Amino acid sequence: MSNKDTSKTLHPKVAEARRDMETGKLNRREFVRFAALLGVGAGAAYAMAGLPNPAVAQDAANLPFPADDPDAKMGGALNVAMQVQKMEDPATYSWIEMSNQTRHILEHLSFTGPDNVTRPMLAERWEASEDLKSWTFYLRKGVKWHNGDDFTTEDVLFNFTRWTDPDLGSSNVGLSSISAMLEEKDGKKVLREGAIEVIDDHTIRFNLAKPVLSFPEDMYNYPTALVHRSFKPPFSDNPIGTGPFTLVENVVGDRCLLKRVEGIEYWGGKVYLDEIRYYNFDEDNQLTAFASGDVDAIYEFGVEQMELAKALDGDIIPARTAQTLCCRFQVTQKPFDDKRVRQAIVKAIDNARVKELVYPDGGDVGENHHVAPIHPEYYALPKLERDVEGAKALLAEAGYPDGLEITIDVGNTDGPWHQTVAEAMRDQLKDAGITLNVNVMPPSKYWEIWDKTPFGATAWTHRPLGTMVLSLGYRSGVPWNETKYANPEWDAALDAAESTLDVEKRTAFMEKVEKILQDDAVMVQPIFRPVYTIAAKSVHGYPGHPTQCHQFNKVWKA
Amino acid sequence: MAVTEIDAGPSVLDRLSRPKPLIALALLMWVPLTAYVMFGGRMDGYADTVLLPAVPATVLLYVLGVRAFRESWVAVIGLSLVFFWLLAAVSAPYLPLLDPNKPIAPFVTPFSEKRDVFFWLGTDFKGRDMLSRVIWGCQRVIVWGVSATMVAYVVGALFGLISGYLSGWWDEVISFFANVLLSFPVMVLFIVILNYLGPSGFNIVVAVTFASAPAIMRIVRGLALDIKTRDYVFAAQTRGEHPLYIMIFELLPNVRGPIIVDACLRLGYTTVAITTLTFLGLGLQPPDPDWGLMIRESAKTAMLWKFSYMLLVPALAVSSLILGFNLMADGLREMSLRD
Amino acid sequence: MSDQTPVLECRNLCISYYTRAGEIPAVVDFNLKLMPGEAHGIVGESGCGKSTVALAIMQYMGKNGAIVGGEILFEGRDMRTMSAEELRHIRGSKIAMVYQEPMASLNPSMLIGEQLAEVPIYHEGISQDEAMARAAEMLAKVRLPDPERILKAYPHQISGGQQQRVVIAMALLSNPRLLLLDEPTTALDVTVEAGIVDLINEISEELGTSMIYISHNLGLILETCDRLTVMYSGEAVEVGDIHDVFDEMRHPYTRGLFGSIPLPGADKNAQPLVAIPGQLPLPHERPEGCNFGPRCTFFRTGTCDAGRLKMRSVPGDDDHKVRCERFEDIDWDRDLPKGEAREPVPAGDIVLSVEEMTKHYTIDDGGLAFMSGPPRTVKANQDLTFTAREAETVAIVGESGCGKSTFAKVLMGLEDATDGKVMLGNVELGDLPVDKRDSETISKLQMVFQNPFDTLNPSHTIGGQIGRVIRKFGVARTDEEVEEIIYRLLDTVKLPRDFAKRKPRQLSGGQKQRVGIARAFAGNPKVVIADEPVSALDVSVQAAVTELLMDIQRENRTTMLFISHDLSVVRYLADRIVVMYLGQIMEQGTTEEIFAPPYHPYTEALLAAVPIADTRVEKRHIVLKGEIPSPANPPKGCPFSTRCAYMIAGVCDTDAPPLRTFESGHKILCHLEVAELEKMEPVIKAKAAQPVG
Amino acid sequence: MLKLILRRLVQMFLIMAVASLLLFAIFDTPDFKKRLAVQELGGFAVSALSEDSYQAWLSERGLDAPFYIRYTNWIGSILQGDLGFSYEKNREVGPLLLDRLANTGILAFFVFALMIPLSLVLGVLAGMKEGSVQDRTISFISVFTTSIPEIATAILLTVVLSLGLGWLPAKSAMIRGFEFQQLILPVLTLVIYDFGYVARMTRASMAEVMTSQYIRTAILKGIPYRRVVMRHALRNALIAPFTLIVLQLNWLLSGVVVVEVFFEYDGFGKLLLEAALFPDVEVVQACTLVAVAVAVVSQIISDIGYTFLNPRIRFA
Repeated sequence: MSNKDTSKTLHPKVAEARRDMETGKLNRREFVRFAALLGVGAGAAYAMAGLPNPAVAQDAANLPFPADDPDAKMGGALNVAMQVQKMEDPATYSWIEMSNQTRHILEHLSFTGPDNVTRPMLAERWEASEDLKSWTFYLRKGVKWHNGDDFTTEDVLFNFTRWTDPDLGSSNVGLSSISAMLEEKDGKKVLREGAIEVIDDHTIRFNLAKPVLSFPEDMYNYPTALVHRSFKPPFSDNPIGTGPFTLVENVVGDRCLLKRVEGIEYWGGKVYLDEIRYYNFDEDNQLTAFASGDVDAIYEFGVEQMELAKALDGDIIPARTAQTLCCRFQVTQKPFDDKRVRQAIVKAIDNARVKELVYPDGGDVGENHHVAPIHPEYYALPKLERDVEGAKALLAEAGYPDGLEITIDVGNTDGPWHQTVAEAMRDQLKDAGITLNVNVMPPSKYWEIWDKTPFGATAWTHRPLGTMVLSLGYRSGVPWNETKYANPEWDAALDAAESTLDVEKRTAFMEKVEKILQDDAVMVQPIFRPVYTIAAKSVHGYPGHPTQCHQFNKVWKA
Repeated sequence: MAVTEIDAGPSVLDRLSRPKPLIALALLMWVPLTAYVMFGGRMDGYADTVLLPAVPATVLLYVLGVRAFRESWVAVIGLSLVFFWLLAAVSAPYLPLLDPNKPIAPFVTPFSEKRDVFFWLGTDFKGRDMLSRVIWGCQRVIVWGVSATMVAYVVGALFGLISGYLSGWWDEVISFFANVLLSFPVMVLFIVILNYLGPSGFNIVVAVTFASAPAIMRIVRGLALDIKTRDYVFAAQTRGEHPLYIMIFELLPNVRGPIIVDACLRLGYTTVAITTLTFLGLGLQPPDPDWGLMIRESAKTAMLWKFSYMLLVPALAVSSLILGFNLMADGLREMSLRD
Repeated sequence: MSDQTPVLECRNLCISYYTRAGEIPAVVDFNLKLMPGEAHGIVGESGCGKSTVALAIMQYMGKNGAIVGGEILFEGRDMRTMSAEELRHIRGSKIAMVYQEPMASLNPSMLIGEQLAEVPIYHEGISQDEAMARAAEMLAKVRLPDPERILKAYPHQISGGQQQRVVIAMALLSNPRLLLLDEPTTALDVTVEAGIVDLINEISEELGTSMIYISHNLGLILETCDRLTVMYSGEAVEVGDIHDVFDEMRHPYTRGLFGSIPLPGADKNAQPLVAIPGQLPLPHERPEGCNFGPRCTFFRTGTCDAGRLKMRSVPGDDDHKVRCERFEDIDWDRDLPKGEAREPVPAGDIVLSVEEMTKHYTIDDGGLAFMSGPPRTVKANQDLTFTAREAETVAIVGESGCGKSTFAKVLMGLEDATDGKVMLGNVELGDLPVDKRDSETISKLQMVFQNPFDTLNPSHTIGGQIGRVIRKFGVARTDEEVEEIIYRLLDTVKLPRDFAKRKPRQLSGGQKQRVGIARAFAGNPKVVIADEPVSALDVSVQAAVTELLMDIQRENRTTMLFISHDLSVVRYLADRIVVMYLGQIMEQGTTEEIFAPPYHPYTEALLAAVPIADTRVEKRHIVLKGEIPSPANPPKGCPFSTRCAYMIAGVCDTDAPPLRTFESGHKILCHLEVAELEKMEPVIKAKAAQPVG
Repeated sequence: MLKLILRRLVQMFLIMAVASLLLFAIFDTPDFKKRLAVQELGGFAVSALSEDSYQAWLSERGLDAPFYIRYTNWIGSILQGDLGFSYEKNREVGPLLLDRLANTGILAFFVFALMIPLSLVLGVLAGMKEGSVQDRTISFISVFTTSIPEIATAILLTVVLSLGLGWLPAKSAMIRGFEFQQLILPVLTLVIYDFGYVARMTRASMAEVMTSQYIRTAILKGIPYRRVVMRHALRNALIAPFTLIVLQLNWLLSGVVVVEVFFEYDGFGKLLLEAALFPDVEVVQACTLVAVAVAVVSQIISDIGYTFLNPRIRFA
């Protein structure tokens, strides 16, 4: 849709933001996100920002996908190496891979692109109330299910009701947006009366208990794919979706074959590929599978395989993400209950060096507060300085004048680089008289203790907004708070940030949030790692996504 | 025929086991090495000094070994291969090696220089020196391999003697459980046990014991069954000796001979098993170097001609060690057949 | 006869083996001339190289053997120059061989028929069927029952004796000029042996085949051969006509040999055996000069140890040669070796009495309980009844399967008697397993074993093993005492004291047996069971060990149960004899009673079967038919009925025989009336001296 | 004979029962259940699960029942021919196992097809002339090849034939259906590792036979050497190797694990490893049963073969 259409329905804040941008308070990219958040078609937003719209269609359809490639070739099958898992119930998916298998069949209301910008997908646009407590979604018209039905609010309602059904156990209820629609009833969290109002076939409004900023992002969370109102698990039995592809065969641990749906006209414009074939390979073997020419592209390869990848004939596609490794302390356990000890350890480590060592190319240096530079509300605190002397002093003060021996549990849940980080830390801590024992265990073992061990290296995945992670992981008493960090002051600061829509203001709030967390030294977080994937030269437009989500609508094979 | 009448002096076995110094030396080499690998972490500082006596002991042992084996060049070659690694193992701390866990510069090809360090065998994907990894790795492989085999033998021989000599329902029961274990494919057994106990050197010992003790038990049982028909056992029985005495003093010493050959072979198997298990991710855990681990890591980071050295180095290392064991076994068999 | 070309001639044959210890001369300067139809014996103890000669003639030396000198002429042609192909044509067709162990020399996985047929097929190129026919014929000729069946049988399906007959048949199939027999009967029981020897003799007469008969048993040679070579440690020491050598031996070793085998008339008290002192030198430590020197009573330095000795003919008879420098100096009639006579030891009162002792085994043929059929029982011992007095030697005689070793086991308490009693003094042993016996009882009863090679534990020192017994039986406690006793024992068994520190593998067979004896007597036993203690030893050593055994027995007034199959030894040393067959006592009595009529038919056959190396006696010729039945399914009635010459159909093969007791206490288990038994002729009697022709 | 077979079969079922019971007991630990959950729901999720929702998950999986009950149920279903369900592969174990066994079967077939003739011929050649040059060379080669562990052999072959010369694919995932090309490396690896062993055994037994007295008899009978070897020696010499080869079947089952994993060949071994690590209990169970069955059956076959080849026993 065109700019003026948009401007008509512009959220008041957008105008504000635009002004800010023009007056240079708000940098352009931030504006784009911000606008897009509030329902301006990303294309339009980019236009308003006077930025070249990266790979996103300028056309009126306001499609979330990249622009059509004039010399694209139709047809062909894309072979991808990825773990092939079961497709029981999209609402209870626990792995990205699962969602990727359905991602071309089922689609989401929104779509967070490789550029970490969230755009409308099955929704045409959305509006948020000023207090961010009510969100209105306008569904895209003319979207058809594979069985010919129209995609309507009925489907959306059906899905939300499923997600919020306590017996289903969908992890969606953990999303701030959804949780804000729930209320406690006899021990169970159930959907609040009137939380969802269906306005018409293509308009639906959500009324939230508290302001939620990340609604659109939440809608692209991997278990939020929308299923047909007639849905019964397991999905693989009758895969009805709105996407361009449908399921041919899914053999867990072996292959998952998708082919283009015939008969219905896909809303999302041109789709080049005829087939998408996922072949099961473990993380370790995906690159070798690519090397041996079995597949055209892979899900991911680890940094330790970079040299190998470089030597192969293909395009390495890195994606900047907020995926990270938190070598976090449990602040309730000795010796880490002593803030000085934590600070000493943090001081003794040079994050930049560690990152340099582990992820030479791509990625960002972490600053021990779990907010990544690619997060919109990231506030750049002064760079951390390594201070061995200071560390020693603190240790002495804390009662360890002649050094300290600690052990870190490493599960390599996200690849052997965890271990490399730990080893690098070990080498640096030596200088401060701290002996670090690296206790490596198999991933499955680590998951049994990740929230119990006093000092452990836990991987956190990418989330579009910094606030999302922080409230998930560090608020007092939340289930995933592995640090057992409980600081009312900080919680308050986070609340403030979260309820602020204005990115600039929020960023300002974030300064405090980040600072407190950094000073309390609850973790050593050297790296926001890039994710790497590789595609054959013959494959065009293969996207590298921060959360490894696959969207191959505009991918084509020469 | 006339030849058999000749007294060829003491048998290989005697020559190996009679001179007490030989045994003493063996202990002098083995105990520190084991201690070093198993508890080295816990004896900070002293660790290296512990190994000091082992180095000369190993060298001396090698010389004596060569003299004992001189008649069979096969055995000598085998011995040399094994002792090459043994020597590497005991002297690792004193060799001018880089820290095997310290990343320096990744993917440096062998015999080349990077960051003004010369790498004989290049570096792995993390930039750790292959040479020092191989040498430090052999320490663990050897120690765990040999200890595991030893334990397996003690257990196996014990049950073998009991079921062989006492027979009756002892035999029935023991043999049955031996069969149960034997009818698992070895790998299943390893995988299940290590899975259950969690991967670690000590658990490997347990697993290996479970896996090979039954086989050993069978061998010993067979030998015992044969030996117990000899007149000297008969004599002991008619002397009213206690079965335990007969097992330990009459049977055991004569079982020893045939078993030594088998032991060499089994050392080979165990080493293979350990490497394989680590390769499968069940064995010794990173970060410390280990051949199987090196293979595992390289297999996914270096599947490429120009990096193949990362695969070849550990592969060749483990092959040479096992070749050593097997050649030794062959030589010993040859010699024991001769006398 | 002498103008013919000899079938085989060996000239200065020298054979060596190459081993780690370097070249070892196995046979040195061996000469032999074999005329057609002649049977030549080669006698010697183990390691003297007699088998080596045979294989050399066959040109089959194995990997490490080689003919290093001299030549072997077969019908005038030197075999060493023959090509492999020529050899192949001679082997099996012109020269055939019969081996020591029939079972091992037949291919276990080929039908006997095929193995036989091969020979003519490959040598005469005749058809399969013809060959088979020939084979069947030949089997009949070697008197095998039902040749057709045997043709279609596998070797393991027929008995040892039959196997040997098959091997002989195989050798004769393409009637060879020369037949080599290498200890063809050593592995067989006496009665079976007799049959084979019989067969061989007939064949040589019938076919006129020349034979070389190799054996350690002088008696056999006497029965089969015309001429004889005596070998000692790689050398022929005496060659000549069989009667010359037997009656006028001219070599001290030959003399020694005869002196040390118990001939009829030898008697442990009046005329004890004279052993050859010392033992065979090992091939690589042979002395300078005469190999026999060190053991020779006539040894004289300067003569006997000066360089190689030549064969020299005895004056007046130039095909009687000896390898001795001094045979003229020796007065062969005066210097007959004589053991000094001893006082017979009066037997004391009864020490061991066995009453109706019965031992049955039940064998389950390994199956699950619910599947195995009714358990079969083996009657290993059937009501044995006899007694042994103090200082007395009771011999238990019998062939394989007669149950003597089972009896020993029961006695030693490793098996329980199924029935009956075994009294040692006043202790009932029958159902008293060894671990229930008090150490005194145990120490009263000790055993000397047959096989020197596993009577001692190879991994303990001699001293250790004897010492253990001493301690075990509380003879002494402190190390000094124990050591003292060990030394004393070593002295008594005539072994150097430093043997205490040695390991068994460094001892010769004879020495091992001595240690075994020392061990047995270490606990001052009352009763010693000697299970064929010398049968595995060389003749010259046998005597020494036997004598030793008996000396010790004398001193300690020990009762000895001497288990043996060799009647001549038994006759020599036993006071009383118990003859067993298939687990039953056939006959028992004093030695004289046993060796003189009346006999039990089995005893009679046994006596006839034992070859005697004495030209002055002649034996009645009795050959038993068939083989010893398996103890697992013995014949009904009298166990001996299947082979008995006196078998009374309808009686012997149906009801168990009655026990005939003579007033002397002489007992015979037989259906024959006492009268008939009395009528029997003695088997062995001195023959009126007659010229040898 | 029949008795023996029956005996063995009975023993087999006993062993199966004991083995599977042990496995059940082992895999019953909360530790393993937790790991199952992690595999199922993801690490974060599981640790976030409240205790009772975890219990709910367990009961939904039927894992809450005590193991002996589950064991009896399992036995019951086994007896009805139902091998259970694979959590990991989300599939009936029966067909799954069949697929993988089939793949391993193909592998095994080629391995034996190559290994048997190779090892027998070499073994016989070596054993015929003990101590000769050909003997020493063959023996050395076989010691050498058997000394190189499979994993190393696999690596060497891959490096040379695939990475170096690029003749063969490095992996054998066979994602586009069966490709013989991809089978070559695994087969070679196994053959190279295994033939030496059999060859040596063959050599040993051949050498022993050649020194036996009946061979001497045969030679001294004057029949041609070829016949001595072919007719007299071979049959006796091949008895031991035969039984050995049959028993290799059993070895193969565990031998293939590393090879299949290395080459990513979807066979029994790989399945087993994956299942054990998952831990996919019922698959491990099924695999073990198969393994035991193979072990015992090959034992039986070799016994039968032995008696058949060996008249000493056949007509005992």
